Amino acid sequence: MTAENLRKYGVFIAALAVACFLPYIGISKFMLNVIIYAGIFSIATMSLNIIMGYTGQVSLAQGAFYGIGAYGLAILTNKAGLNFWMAMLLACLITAFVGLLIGLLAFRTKGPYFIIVTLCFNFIVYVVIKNWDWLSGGVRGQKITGPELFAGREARYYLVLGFVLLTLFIMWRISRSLEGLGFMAVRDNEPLADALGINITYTKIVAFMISCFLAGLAGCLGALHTGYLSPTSAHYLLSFNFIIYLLVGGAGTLYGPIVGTFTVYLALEFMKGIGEYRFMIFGIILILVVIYFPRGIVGGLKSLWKKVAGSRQAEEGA
Amino acid sequence: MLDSVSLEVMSGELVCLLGANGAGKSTLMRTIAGLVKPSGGTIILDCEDITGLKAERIVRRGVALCPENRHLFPRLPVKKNLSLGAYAKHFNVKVMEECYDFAYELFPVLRERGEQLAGTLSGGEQQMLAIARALMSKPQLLLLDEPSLGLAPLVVESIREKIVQIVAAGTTVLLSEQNAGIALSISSRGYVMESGRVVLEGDSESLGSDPEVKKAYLGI
Amino acid sequence: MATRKVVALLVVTLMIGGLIATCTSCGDTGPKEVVIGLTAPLSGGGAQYGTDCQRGIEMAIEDINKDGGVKIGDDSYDVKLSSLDDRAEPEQGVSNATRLATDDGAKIIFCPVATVIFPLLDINEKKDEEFLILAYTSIEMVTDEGNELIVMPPPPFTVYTKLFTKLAMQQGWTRMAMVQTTGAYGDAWAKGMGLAWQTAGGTITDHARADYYTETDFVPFLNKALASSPDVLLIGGPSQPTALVVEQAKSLGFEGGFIVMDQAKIDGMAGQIGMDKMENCIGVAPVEAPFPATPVFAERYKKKYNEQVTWESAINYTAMILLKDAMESAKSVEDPMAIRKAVPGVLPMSGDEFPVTLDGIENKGLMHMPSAITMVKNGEYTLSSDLIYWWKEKD
Amino acid sequence: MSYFFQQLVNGIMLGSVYSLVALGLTLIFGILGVAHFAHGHFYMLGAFLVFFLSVSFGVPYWAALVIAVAVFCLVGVGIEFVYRPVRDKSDINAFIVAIGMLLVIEEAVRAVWGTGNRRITNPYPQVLKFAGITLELQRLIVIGAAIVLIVLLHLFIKRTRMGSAIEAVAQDREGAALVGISVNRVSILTFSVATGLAAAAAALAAPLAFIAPDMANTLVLKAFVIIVLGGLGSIKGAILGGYLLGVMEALAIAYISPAYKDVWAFAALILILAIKPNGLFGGRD
Repeated sequence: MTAENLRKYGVFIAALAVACFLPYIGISKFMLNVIIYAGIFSIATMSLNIIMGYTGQVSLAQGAFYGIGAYGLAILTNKAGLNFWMAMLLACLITAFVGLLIGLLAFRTKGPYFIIVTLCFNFIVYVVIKNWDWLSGGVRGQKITGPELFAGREARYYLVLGFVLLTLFIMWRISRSLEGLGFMAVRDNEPLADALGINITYTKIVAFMISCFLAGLAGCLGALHTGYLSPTSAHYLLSFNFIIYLLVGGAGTLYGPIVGTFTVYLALEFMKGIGEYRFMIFGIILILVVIYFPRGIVGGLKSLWKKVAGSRQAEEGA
Repeated sequence: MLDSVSLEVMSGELVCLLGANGAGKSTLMRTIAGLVKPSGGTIILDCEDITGLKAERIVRRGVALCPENRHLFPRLPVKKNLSLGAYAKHFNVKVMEECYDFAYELFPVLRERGEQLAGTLSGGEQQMLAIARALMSKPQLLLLDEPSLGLAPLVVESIREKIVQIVAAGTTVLLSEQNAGIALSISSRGYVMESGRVVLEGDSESLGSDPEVKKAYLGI
Repeated sequence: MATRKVVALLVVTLMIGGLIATCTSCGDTGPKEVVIGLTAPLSGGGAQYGTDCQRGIEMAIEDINKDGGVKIGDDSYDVKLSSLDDRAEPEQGVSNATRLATDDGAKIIFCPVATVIFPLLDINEKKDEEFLILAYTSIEMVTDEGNELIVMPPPPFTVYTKLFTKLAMQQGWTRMAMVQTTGAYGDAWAKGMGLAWQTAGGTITDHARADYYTETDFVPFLNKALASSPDVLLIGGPSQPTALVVEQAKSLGFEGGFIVMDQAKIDGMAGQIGMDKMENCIGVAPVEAPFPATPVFAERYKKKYNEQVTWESAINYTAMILLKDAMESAKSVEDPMAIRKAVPGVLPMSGDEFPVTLDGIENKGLMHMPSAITMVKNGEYTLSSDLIYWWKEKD
Repeated sequence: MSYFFQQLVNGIMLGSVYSLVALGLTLIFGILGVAHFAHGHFYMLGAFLVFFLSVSFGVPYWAALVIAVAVFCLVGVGIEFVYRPVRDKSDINAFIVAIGMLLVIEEAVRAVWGTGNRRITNPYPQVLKFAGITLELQRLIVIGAAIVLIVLLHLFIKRTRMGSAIEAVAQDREGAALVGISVNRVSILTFSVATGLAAAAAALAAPLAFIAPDMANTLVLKAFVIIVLGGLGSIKGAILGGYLLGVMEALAIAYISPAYKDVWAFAALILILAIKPNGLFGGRD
């Protein structure tokens, strides 16, 4: 293994090793709970990364798709009586299908219009879930019972860890595939991508559907972990959260979504001790980060590393 | 993008700037007008250093740019566009009237179109409005960036005449053109730019007979 | 730019560092402690309601600690309240309760919103994380699921539906429109009230429910309900928005009566909009009227919080004292099941120390607390001192 | 029929507030291309300032209104400086700055005034009855004052030098710089006017309902819907869109379903944008 590879994979392997034994190094139940949520949200943030980071379309509907996944699972298991895993797969597919329908409408618009259309969609989903008592249980919400195997918190932790790794792998494959290059071409220069023969709308929709599928997956896991679902799971504030996680971590980077989610979510949880003031401080931090570090933590570290490596090379060359 | 460009324009002169697309003509114009901050070098107007001043200060000093893409206010009427042209100068009503008169005399069609929205004018009319708007601030130096771009030959010819009239009325003009034939036919001196540098300079006649220029810009 | 960036980075790091430092330092361990949890709406339309509950518990805890805490054998435990805001949203409530149970180790969690209590019933019997729910709601359904770790002190709302109907019909009102709050509580109430109303021969003219926790202007809803020309409106949710509903209905020229669901308190509403606007409101009597011990409590309360005492504070205060007695009688602060089982043994609770009376408890957790109703007539509370021992009339 | 007119008046009342808030947003978007998501929070803050002045200090209502508007014109200047570093960056950066700002404001208000609902005493609770319509005088004042403010704004933009500068910058920022308009100054002015308008709307409408730290969350969403519907940056679009949405909402409560009252606007918007991707009234792209 070369030094370059060691730098590249060393951190990852170390993190993975820690992650594998996390429940057994004496952390509290509460801490484990928080980490499970952070894992689930980082899947959602990774899903946002596909459409926003790689394809350049800022979607404010990720919270809605998270909710559709969760409610899909709940309805399929509770109302239709489906097997849990089957229901989970179907719920994700349904989410992707809704993504297709919304994508067909929304991708007719661009830039700020697209942001607002997706936000409106999220709002509609929230209000519908809140009021459609028969299907969603309305404000009361509904219960979700997972398989017996995942009744324990530790088991759910490993389940989520597995899905985080799977999603990470998918992201890695996408960023290196032809489709992924197509996504980025659309992000960087739409007219040029068009000229190169990339079907813009098709590319956006494919990216959106993958993104929705993963957001739905995160929703399913969230519902399973909480054991209870209410309209808050589809709130547009969730979408805001995912965007904040992504921007703090670094949009368009592989590890950015995970780093951002864990940093922000854990920090906010730890700061719960000082009450709601934490949001005030968080707000100021957010503004400073966006102004001075627009590429997020991972993006910032990357350029820092490049600078260091660059100067070292220059020294060696001289 | 610009690299050691040196050029000067004397008062009352019409100087042209030639060069292919992307040679740096527009950038040069925008730098003089204060839209782009230069990383080095100096711009001197009437013995005063105006380097790095903001665009609004430069207009007040008497340099007006009529930009390549016109940058009119499409959803405002023609007359409003003109009055905004004098925004920097705080003219009183009498001077404003003189300015309107001068603009309408030069381009009578603008008087007819006074209440029409600028965005609904034809391409040629829009170009006229853009030039007229730049003249509203009574500039000492008018920078004209590609006024003939995308216009029909007849319109181009009329614009050419108007430029001559503007110079005759006492305004110094720096004209940037891809269409070297027209530019050289009315200017007294010229510069040729290539990839951000001035590669040739001289009076218009000698430039017009230069074999390189002929080959590259006159298509002969 | 570079220096600015460094400064910004410094500021950010300092802020985060400072925060984490303050948070880790507050986790010091003092004498033995028992943590009581509360998940309630502490912001939005239900904030006042949630805060009233919280204050009752707080006052009880103060009294308990002044008295030497919870005494079990030779040990004594200081009581500490840990409250979290759930905005009356079930999922937030579940996450709060999990947090209170696992992180703070709370074995008793107070919750005053039915919509949130229902999901809590699904998690409070989970092994090693059990907690006793002190359900401050009048929706009897929460005890129907056979959950063994629930105590519900207020009278079930079904006590009121028939009484309210009778009182309203006596005024000659027969047409009712419903503009109550959304959610499990509001829906159950509307259903129960509708049944009682129709059984007594009344008609329901319109149903326009609104979310009392988030709406700020009820005029469009009221216009819809009033268009059906009702004699009386069923309204209710937290007191504060309910008061606004009465005020707005009167400003729209409505001259009929109001049946106020029991979450909203007539005296609390009068405090908001003035007694003169409360004319023709039928609802739960002011807490001070039926219970002789309450005025003393009310005075202490007023001194401490500079606000009028409410049922929420009075009942939650009594419930907290009840739980303390139960803990001592069960000789455990750790085992919610033992605490629950000790509750019947310490009842009844009545006398000068208690602002309200708790007479008994049924097997499912429903407690016996007498109540009283009132109707505002000529600026006066009528009927308000007649206690209703509802469980004695149960069939 | 009188029921229809009653709800229509309700809708116009709502629409007046929507229009005033949306106007500010559309001005800001037109000038800077910034999605100023914290705009609603300044509306909320305006309501709390009026509450503070009139309830805690006993300042008369109209004086409190004028003070609030004046204060918020100054606050607007401050907002501009927060946005300046991200002005020419991507849409989402400004959006995040806005989120940061609104978190700070909301928590600050919670810290000062608590989390519960508050009320400003209705200065004109007199009830008017005409043609079968019943409404409080204050509602009529909201409708009238909104019209006055909209006319004043129109005159300001069409008749004054500064107003033309705003329009010029909105339509072509580079062109404006070339004729000697200071884009920075215009952008400060715009934020000042927009924030002042929001404060005015808040001061007018706040006595009619509760004020709370989260009162403006849906309002700002709706204001965005309105300006997108009307074409981003279009003043006419914002005014018409505001009244249209208000009336639509009131009629939806009356004739379709109160529970879904907030949905129709958003659904209509998605459909309209799918057919006309640049909004009903065109607007800049």
